[in-house]
Amino acid sequence: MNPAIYTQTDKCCGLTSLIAHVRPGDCVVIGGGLSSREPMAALRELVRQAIGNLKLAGSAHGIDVDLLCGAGLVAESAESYVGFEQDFGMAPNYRRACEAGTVAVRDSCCYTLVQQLRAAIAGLPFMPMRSVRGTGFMAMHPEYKTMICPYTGEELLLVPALKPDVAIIHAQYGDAHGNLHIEGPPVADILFAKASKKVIATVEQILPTGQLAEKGVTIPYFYIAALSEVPYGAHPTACYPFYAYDRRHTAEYYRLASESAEAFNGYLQTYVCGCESQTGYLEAIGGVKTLGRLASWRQGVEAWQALYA
Amino acid sequence: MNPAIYTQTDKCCGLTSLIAHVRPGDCVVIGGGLSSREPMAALRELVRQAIGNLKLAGSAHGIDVDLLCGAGLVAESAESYVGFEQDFGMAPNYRRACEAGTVAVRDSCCYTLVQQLRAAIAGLPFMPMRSVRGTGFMAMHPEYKTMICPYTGEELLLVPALKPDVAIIHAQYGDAHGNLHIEGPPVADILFAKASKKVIATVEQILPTGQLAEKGVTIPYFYIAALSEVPYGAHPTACYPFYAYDRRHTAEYYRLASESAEAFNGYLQTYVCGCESQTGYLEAIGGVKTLGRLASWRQGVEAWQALYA
Amino acid sequence: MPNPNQCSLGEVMIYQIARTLEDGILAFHGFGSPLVQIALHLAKHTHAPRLVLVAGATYGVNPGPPFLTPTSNDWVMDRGAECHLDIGELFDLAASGRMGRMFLSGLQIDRFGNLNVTRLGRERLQIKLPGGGGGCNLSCDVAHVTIWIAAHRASPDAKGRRRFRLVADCDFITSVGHRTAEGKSRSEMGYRGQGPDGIVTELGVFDFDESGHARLAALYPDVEVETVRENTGFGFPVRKDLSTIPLPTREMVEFIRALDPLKIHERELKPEERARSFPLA
Amino acid sequence: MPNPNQCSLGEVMIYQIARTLEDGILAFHGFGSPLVQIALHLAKHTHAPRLVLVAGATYGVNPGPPFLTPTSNDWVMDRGAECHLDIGELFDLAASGRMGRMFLSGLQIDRFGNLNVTRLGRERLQIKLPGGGGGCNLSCDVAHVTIWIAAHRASPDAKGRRRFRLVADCDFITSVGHRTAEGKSRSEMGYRGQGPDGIVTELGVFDFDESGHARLAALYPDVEVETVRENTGFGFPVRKDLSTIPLPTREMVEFIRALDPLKIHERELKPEERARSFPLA
Repeated sequence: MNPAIYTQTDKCCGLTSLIAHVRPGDCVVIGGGLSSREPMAALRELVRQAIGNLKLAGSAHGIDVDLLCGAGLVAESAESYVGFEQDFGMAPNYRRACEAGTVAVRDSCCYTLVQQLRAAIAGLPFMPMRSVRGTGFMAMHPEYKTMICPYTGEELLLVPALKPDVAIIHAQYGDAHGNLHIEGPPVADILFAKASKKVIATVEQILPTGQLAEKGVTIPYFYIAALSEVPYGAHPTACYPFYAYDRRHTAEYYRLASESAEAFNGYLQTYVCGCESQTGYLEAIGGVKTLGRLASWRQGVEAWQALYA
Repeated sequence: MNPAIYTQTDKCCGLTSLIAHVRPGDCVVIGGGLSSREPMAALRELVRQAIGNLKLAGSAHGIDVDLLCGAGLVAESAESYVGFEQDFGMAPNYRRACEAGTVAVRDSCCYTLVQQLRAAIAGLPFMPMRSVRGTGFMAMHPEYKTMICPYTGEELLLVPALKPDVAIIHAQYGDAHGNLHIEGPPVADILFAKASKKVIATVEQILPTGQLAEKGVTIPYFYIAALSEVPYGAHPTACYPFYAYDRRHTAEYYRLASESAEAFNGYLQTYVCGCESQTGYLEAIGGVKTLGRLASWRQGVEAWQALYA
Repeated sequence: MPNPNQCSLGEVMIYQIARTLEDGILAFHGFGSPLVQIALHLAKHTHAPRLVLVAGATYGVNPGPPFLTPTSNDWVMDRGAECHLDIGELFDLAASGRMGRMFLSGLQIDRFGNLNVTRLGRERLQIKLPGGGGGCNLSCDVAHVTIWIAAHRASPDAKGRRRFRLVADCDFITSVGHRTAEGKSRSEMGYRGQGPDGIVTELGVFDFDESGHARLAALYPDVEVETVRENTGFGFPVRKDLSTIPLPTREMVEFIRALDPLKIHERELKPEERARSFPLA
Repeated sequence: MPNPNQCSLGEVMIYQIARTLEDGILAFHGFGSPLVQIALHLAKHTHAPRLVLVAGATYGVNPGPPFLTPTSNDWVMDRGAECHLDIGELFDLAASGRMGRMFLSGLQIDRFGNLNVTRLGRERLQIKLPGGGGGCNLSCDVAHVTIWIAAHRASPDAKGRRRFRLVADCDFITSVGHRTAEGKSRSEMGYRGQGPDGIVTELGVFDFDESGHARLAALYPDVEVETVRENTGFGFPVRKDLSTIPLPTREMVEFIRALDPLKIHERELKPEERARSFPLA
């Protein structure tokens, strides 16, 4: 089936309706990367609605994928990295799930993912590339094929198109029509948006279309099926210029996730299932005091640095 | 040979040195499109230096390609369109040269060009695509190949990488390091820049690097071998926000080019070979009076419309 | 000059082209095609408000140009655009099946909807035409194609010969219709798109029959079937329910006149056709 | 705390990594690698001013971060960037032969420079590692690779067993060195890049001999060859001109301390290694 385009005039909806666009078993790609601009509020709602059996693909991720693994929603992971970098280390829930065999390990690599998305974007069955041959990924991915190049005689790798069912993206700004403006590194979000059958988005602020056009549209509206205004929707990851990475909250997450699956259930109860909405969540993480702390990066390098000390 | 990167601190030079980067027989791609942001001053200098036997590739072009054909510098054209649209019609010098057989006709199509450039950008020997099979372009391009897709069993077209020797681009702004900022539609300029062995650029204004970064870099400096500040470097095509398309001058060009090769030599004498520099050219086209007229689009829709009446 | 109760041929053609646009699709007009440019804006203004209108040359989406310019890649044409695509993204949208309709023309149009904008002369190049831009790619990939031409009428020259624009076979196939030069169908070729479903000319409107052959479907009020036959280089079937084309409303022609005060679209028409006029709907 | 006439192991390692960078090339550091992040800035500040420094995660070019952050995709790391790439462009630059050097590490590093960051356990998955990001692709494509690891020393456990990080063969090959698991050379595989030309550890520096095997080339002043042998899971040749690694200057360590006031780079070091100190050059 060809990917659709979305042309409704007003695509704004609540987080509950937004997440209802995801179906059990879907191949899902998540925007942002590492500790930045992850659509965490949307993922928490996914956990609340318990939409599971998901197949994930992506490049460099951390708490987003770990959260979904900890909630038992993931059947397969084709991520290229899932971890907390030098900050905290390996991803506890992700590791547990992979090692227990509940998540099928289908690791990918960044450029492989890019080429697979590009194939989908151009409506092609595959893309060629040179790398990956000779590594362990060949045995892990029997769907990769090789061919002899009719121009050069060399062996090339073919990787099949990756057409995710849904991309979940958090952006700084959007308009009711669905246009998104992303500030800072777009990571793989633009590729995800174009390759996926549909995009659902949360944004810090919905602006009038004219104002959004002045800022510049990163992802045109016709890729987007629905969007919700969810301030602090990326917390505890950063969404500059609104707020920095909440290292303190992430440390608590990490401590509980590392301790045991049971301890992590406590985290889920406190911060996800126990909070009916984003408003409840913002209270749970410390309310205006926490939010003020995370906005303090604007005060200068010293304040910014203090957030990570 | 792998494409180089260019890291000199100061790449600014005069138009004469800039054009010396082009060698006879080069495959050249020209930025801009139709009546907008064509690097005309650079092309006029190419004519003055009589660097010929060029192979051109591109999408939608007009006076730029026609000028080079009229000056006898073109050996082969793989453009997808060369004309003056509904404004004046077919390209007189281009037609004459193609019909006389001095320019080898190797017409391409926009997406074919895009895929060939993408292959070069990704360091691949070819890119697959679905279209073109079944058209006259197959016989015109024996280098196109077909393959049976190992995933779907369908027939696909393979088009070889296009790695131009040099891309000639005109941008609104640049910095001494070579970063370019293009306002308005980039046409194929970004693809050209990344796929080519080197980029040479003219710009309306050279700005300090910090100021350019604030505007946003369209093409990073390391693709650019050299650049020159040449105000009105796109005339008679438009370079907004500085100046609109000079329809009056283009009409004169068209009249002489249509009349005969001899009449067009008169144009070349008056506006190209007879003007040692861009300053001389600006005098020849009517000096400040003409330049003021072309800037008048800023005064509002009525003034803008008057330029084309 | 325009009679307030009449409309011109150009305005009627624009309306015919606009009528082929469905609401809610993504459609693209190329460059050098003012009749189509205006038709897309007219469709979006009337029956297709959710049309994703992508402008040729600028790749601006849903722009609101203050007036039509004589060339396509002008910032005028881009004013008010909601967002912008680039050349790669635009063609990817077609190749991935997301582009609903494109508009193509040719110096030659053959009975299967193949087009030639590359060259006249089969063995020897007689006339080099400007080239087809991205038409070749889009003719394969886009879901549906509307063909248009404002120069169907092939008036006899001094020796009584007609040089047809609608020909049995093109000298060169720049973009594909329903049957390749080798006689292959679109499904045999595995094209993504369904091909042309109409040809709008200044004499009538064709659709395509099951074999992919052009078939006369409607006539302008001032044109007879015989006139179309005389001016067409191939024989063609005629729909049993052959109709007269619908005419635009006053509001539509006012919209067109406001968008194109310089009458750029008339440059597509032969001078002798510009005199034709029709009553408003 | 830092003795003004001494430098730390981390600072010395940063300098060793920086020394592998040529001027005038385009180099990239991935995420989660503060030693390398700082090394690139140090190189650009000292001997490689024309380095095109592409930051991992943000893809900012030549940024001037006010301080190093504990995670890579932070706007701090992007401040003052001259321009930005995106994920596709960055990897295209490697695939087209324009990236001069990349830095890779692994939980396992084998004698041919293959790396494993995917999984421990051959038949059965024992430990799921975080994954290699784009390292697999880059190990094939980039002109040159520097391997680094700050945990070469494999101290014996309670039973006297050592768990080597430098192993004869990786459990899984995430990124390729000079010989694949099937024994094929890089030229047989047709990789674009030349592969790793050095391994910087906290004990010494290896290069690779003609057969593509790791060879000890230099030692830290406080390390003996025997110590390296004890801590390495494979036998290795030693360069005849085995040298002592050069130490950074005062100006270099001041630069490092200014860039990393939070000592993020020390998180790559084991606590017991952090105590090592060296005289300044």
